[in-house]
Amino acid sequence: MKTESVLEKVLASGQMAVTSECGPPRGSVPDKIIEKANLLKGYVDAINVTDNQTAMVRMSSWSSCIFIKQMGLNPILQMVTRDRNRLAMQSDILGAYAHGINTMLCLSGDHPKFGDHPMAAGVYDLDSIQLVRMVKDMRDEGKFQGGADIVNPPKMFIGAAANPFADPFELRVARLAKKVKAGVDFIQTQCIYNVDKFEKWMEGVRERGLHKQVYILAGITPMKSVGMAKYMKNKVPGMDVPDEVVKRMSSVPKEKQAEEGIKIALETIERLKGVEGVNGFHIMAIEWEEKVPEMVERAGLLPRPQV
Amino acid sequence: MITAERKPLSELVECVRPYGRILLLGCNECVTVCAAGGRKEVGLLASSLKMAFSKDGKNLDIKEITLERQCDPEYVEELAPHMGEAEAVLSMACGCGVQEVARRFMDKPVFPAVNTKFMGASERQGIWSERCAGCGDCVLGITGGICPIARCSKQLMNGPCGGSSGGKCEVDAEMDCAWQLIWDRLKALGLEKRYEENMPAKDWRPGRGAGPRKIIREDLAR
Amino acid sequence: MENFEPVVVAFACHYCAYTAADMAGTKRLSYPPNVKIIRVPCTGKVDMLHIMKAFEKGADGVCVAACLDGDCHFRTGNVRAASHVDAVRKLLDEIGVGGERLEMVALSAGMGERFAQIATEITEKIRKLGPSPVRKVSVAAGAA
Amino acid sequence: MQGEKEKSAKNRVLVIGAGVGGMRAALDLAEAGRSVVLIDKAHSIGGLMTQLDRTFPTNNCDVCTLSPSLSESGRQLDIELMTSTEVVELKGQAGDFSVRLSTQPRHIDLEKCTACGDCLAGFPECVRFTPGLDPRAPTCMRYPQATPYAFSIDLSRCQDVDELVKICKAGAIIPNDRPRSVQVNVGSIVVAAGAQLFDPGKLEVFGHGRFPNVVTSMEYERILSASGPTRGALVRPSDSKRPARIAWIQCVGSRGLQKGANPYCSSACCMYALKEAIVTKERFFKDIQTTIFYMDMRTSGKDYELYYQRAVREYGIRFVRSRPHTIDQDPVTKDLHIAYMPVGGDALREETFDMVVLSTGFQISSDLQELAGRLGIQLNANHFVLGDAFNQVATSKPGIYTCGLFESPKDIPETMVQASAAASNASIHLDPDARIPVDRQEFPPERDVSGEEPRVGVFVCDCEFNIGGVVDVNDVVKSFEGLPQVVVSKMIGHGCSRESLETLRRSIEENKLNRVVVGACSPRSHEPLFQDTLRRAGLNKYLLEMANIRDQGTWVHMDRPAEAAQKVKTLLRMAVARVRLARPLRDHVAPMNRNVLVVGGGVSGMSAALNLAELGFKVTLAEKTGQLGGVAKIISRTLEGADVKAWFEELVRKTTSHRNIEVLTHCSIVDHCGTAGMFTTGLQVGGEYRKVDHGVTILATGAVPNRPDEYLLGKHQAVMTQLDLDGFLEKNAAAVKGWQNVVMIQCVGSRVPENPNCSRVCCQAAVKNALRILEVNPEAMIYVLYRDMRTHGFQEEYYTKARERGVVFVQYEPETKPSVQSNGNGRLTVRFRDPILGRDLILEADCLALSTGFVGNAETVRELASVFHLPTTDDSYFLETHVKLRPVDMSVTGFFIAGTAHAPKTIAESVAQAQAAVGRAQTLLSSETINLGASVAKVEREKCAACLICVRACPFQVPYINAEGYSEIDPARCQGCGICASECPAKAIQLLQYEDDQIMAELEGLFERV
Repeated sequence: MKTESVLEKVLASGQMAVTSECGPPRGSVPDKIIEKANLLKGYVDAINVTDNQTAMVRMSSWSSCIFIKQMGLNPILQMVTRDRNRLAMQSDILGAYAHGINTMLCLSGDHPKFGDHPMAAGVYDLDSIQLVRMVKDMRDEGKFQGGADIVNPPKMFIGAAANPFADPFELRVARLAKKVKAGVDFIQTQCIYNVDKFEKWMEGVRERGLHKQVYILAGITPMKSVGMAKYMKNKVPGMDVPDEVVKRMSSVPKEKQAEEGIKIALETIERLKGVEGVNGFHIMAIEWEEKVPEMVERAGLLPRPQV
Repeated sequence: MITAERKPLSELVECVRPYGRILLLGCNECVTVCAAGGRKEVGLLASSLKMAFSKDGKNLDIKEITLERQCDPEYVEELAPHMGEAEAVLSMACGCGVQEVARRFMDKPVFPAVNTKFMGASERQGIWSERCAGCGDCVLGITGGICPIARCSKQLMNGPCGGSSGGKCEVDAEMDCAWQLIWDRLKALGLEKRYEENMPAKDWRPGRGAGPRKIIREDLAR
Repeated sequence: MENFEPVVVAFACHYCAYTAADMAGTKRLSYPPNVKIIRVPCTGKVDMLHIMKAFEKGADGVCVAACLDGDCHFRTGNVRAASHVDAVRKLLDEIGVGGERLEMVALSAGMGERFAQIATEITEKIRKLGPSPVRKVSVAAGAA
Repeated sequence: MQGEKEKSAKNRVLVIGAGVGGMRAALDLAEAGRSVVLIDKAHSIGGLMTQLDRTFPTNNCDVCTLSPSLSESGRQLDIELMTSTEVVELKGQAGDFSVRLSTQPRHIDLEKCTACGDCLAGFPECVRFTPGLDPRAPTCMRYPQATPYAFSIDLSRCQDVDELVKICKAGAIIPNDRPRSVQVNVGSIVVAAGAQLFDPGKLEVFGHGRFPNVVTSMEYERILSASGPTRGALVRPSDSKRPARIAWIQCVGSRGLQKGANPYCSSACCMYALKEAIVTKERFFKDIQTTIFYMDMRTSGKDYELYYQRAVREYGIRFVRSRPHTIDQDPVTKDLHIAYMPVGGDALREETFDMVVLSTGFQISSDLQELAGRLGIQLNANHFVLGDAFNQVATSKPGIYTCGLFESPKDIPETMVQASAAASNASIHLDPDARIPVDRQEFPPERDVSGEEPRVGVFVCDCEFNIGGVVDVNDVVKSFEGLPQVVVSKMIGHGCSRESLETLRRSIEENKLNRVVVGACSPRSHEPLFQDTLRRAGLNKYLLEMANIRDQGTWVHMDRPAEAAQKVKTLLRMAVARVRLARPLRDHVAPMNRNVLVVGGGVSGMSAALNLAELGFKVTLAEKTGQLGGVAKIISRTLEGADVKAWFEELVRKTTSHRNIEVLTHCSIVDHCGTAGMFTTGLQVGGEYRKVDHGVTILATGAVPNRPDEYLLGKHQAVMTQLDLDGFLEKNAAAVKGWQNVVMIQCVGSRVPENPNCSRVCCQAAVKNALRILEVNPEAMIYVLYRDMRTHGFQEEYYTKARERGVVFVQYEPETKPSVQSNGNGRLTVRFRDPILGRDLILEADCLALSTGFVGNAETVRELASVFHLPTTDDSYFLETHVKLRPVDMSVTGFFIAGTAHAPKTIAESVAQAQAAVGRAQTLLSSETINLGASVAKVEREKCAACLICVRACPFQVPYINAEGYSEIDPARCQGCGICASECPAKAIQLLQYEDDQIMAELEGLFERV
């Protein structure tokens, strides 16, 4: 075990891990995040807490993580390189770890253009791979970026994202390899709708033996409606929603579309359970957190292991 | 080359409003090449400003001078004989030129007439795009001749983000994904392996990281 | 301005528009004398500066008269001219002279009637717009 | 006609007919330093083309495009134009003809007539002004020595001759004008007498003449024309309403389709119907339904097929393959009902249209038949000129050549080609040393005015009453007296008369003027005249400025004289302001190298070389392969049965033995530089590199026979191309005797996405080979599977003959292509759909002949285009400068195209184009120097920022950044548009004659407060 992370323990035990996520509030009262996390209690192993997701200002990820930690749950600190330089990021990591937060996800972050502060400077002192490397150096070498030793280095279980569907496809496995080389421990993937393409990517991952070096959690997002399917297909960069999925969603009446969306998600989970190298699922039910417990249950992923 | 774009006329009109005699400067280098501040643009701006005031009954006196290069003191010195009459200077040169004129003529208000944009190349007639961020530590040799710092919206050093789609950047569907270009070029060069190497966190000191920069060529400067 | 007689400068290309103006003469078509033609080999030669100077010196309206699309004797001169005209219009709008005082028209050498019609319409349009705001004040030119 | 007899026949040509063909021939000859007598029966020139609205495929107004090129040279061309004139009698032989001409009275003195129009206004019934209905033509055609810019009187219609005479203030009307007869001596004759349009009134079934909304295509052109009877409004004759449904009926009076129709195809109608339908949609209303009834769309000219495709795809024009048999009219609405039987349909259909356009073809009038009789040239059965199998423009009488419609039905580009070909042939009978150097005129040396303060002379013409009748010229003149730098201001009565020009000249000399303003008519017509006067007075001709106070002054403001006077003064003030800054300019002149490089040693290259050699020019003929010949080498006979082989061998013999021709085989083009008149080209000849200096380049690199991988071609011995079959018939005629079934498939590899154009020659080749098979084996069954049979002109008669002899022609569509299988016993199984029977047929064929046509010579064309900097089409043919009016000239001066390097064509067509290239080339070659004009862009190098904006903006790719790092513009290549000058961000470029300060001065003059 590299860390105290519960997620690491679940994964090391060889059982399918389950994670989900919570977006912090756009205000200074934490009730909402506590409420959302409560829903997930007992159904997931860890909860991602987003960092100014889609470049919109929210309560900081690390302070939200503290609330969740205080509830006895396991938060995953998300960190984007867009908003802070390496000094700020290292200090945040030290602080978070001091509060018992031992799992994090390293991202570059959505471009400010997409959020509510398009006029803000994107910092991008590091990219996500360099961030992974930085966290690993802090943990394993006990060094700051500047080279000084860290007194009591933070032992973070290091995650990163992967999008098997973005272009150029041929680079996607190589990019994972670079993250592995940088020292990533686990991967949460982009939402999977095009299962064939995902499997093709996994094939590449296995060919290079990467599945032996990193845990992969497949991203699952149920679709609420055909409208959402179309939006994801056409408007969200890097998202691959095949026509059949949209067709299937639109083939049922409006009131049954939500259930159809969940069915699709469950079928996907079922199929991916059999794919070598998939070690768990990251279920993101956007503004639909209440559905996660039901999904985990129907997917046969209960009870969660106690480690 | 350095590229620039003329400021909105309304802003320029307000700049010169307090004055009656203006020296309007052009530069025959970069801003001429990018059609922002050469002799022709100077003429157009002079004419525009004169009309903008003359319609309100004010006779604005504008003298137009285009220097060979406004970022060299010797050329800027040529302005000395004309400076006496001018109440203010409006310069269509890049920020370098504007500052050089301001430095030389301490007592004259100097206004920029263009917004200096970036170091770029001309794609074709009338279209320029950013190519270099002046980071001071060129990586083009390892990125297939395409700069990820200047041309990737997130200046990512290790490959395309998840928003790269069909060779385009998620920030603007018209913008090429720099990493797609880099990858294509590496492939063409048979250097795919190079992509596998992790580029470490960049040292920004050769860029603006260590404050305003200076180059001293000992052999020339001494 | 009861007795306002607009002054309209027309930059006309030698091969088409200028010839069309001659045609109007041959056919004795009457049009207002307010339009004065400056002959250019091609409207692509009409510098944006020339148009601006025309206004600066006191024109109430300017017209760039070119060949029909695809008929330019010099291949693309009329296309270039159209983009110059668009750019000057924006400038005129910005400085409050009004881009609508500048027009681009296209006609073939045979279109005498069309020339007379254009001259009449432009004169009337400018008459309605009134004198150029620049014209009210005489401006001394002085450029180095 | 003074001094007529003294002029020698040695340098003179008579051109009969002043339509586009005659004009082209006359101009080519005159520009080549020949003396031309150009006669036309009509009272003014232009022929049929001046009545057309726009012409395909550019949909341009071509008269407007043509006229500037006619006047641009400003050279003193020796063309004597005689209108209302006919040939009465011809004597003598080639090199020394004596022709008697008779001219009908015009009743107008051309010297005096100012075309003021007073007579027309007073006596509209007896004054002829416009050819056809188009008032545009005479003004567009206004260039010196050409169109008489004058009226003509039909005295027989005049009631009161005295009044008519009085109305002309110029005294130009000659009531007692009589027919005149003159004798001219010429070395050769070009007959370009044209044709007339078929009169559909003969065809009862279409109701032309009875139903107002049935019009001929020419009438429809007039309706479309901005200057036509409806002033450009598209309305139908019966009720002046906009038609919503228009139908075209093709082949009216052609292809023997109706009783009384001519047996041949009129060749131009398919394209003009397409054009009219497109223009209808493009310029008028997109929602008009346009339907074309046709039998075969014959769009086989260069890129015509693409035009046809555009009509279908972009414009949604409907095509119905059928021949309508009657048109009926609704008695109330005057709408028209067309009854027709669609191909493959089983019942007669009827459709209603608001207007019907009859695409009428051409035919030869009895007048022309009589003319042929007087000239002693033979006509064919259809009364067209009987030509030579391999030389279209030759007639049965040596020294007499023909071109255009009188030779055979055709469109304008082919007429232009033949006109230039006739000009080159006609020149062969003239004395090469008798040429008049057109660019040399004697003038006194120019005075150096560089140090002088401007001394301006203002001369205002009253143009009789045209100017003087509207404004007080004396008052105008007075207002300029005493203005700064104005030394003289005076009126010159009728300024362009000889006396006035002499006054002008003297005034310049006496007052030491160094700048001249002439206020008169348009510089477009009169600038060369006044410029000559300046030259005669020892001034540079560019020190003149004209104020157009008539065409753009008094003529258009005669209803308000006071304002007209104001404007006239303003225009003159502008001219004065501008002329102060006028600078003496030098026309760019370069010495002419009179040698010619012909690239490509096929039939076209050899024909061009031979004609040039006959005209006395030295030719280098460069052939890539080891021997002369090209594709014609393997063709045995023409459709008409002429022996290609014998002719070809004679051509090779003449070419190789001519002392003016150097043949270089195994020769490729390596590099090239220079401009027209002084090219240098590097050649690799075998193992040796050498340079050739030449003034003109003719490209005759040909096209290559297509061999697409289709229908088992190359995989089965019974499958061959039409070219293969031609050779097979020549060598193995006996084998044909055993054949039962022969199938020919047309458009294999042509009119398909990979090669969208029509190969033009395959339909006639199929007909030729079919007839030849039947000669050997009358029992053979021949099936020709075609998309459209394109046997234009007289080829149609062979198509008819083939059908009469039992050849079966079956139409197919690209979607239902025939299929072919080998059946193992040396024969083939061919399956195809019969559209009339509506079912598939299966045949066992002994021979399958594929009409594979031609494709562009891609590799060669690409190489040469890059070495010579020439434009090409997408399908690897060279691109001419103007598809219609300059079909052999290239956009780079000094380059001409001949033969199939331009587009696929027959041998005779290739020869004509080769000769045309010579006809055009000799206009350059006959000069001692090349005048490149003075209005060129000039770079001020100190200001240039080398920004490349001019390099990128120039439509002709002239500017480049030179080794010293600034933009350089070669005056010899600059076209003078000035685009670079206006785009230059450093204001480093000036267009001479139109410099910025001059334009600014003109503006100053306009706003100067007097």
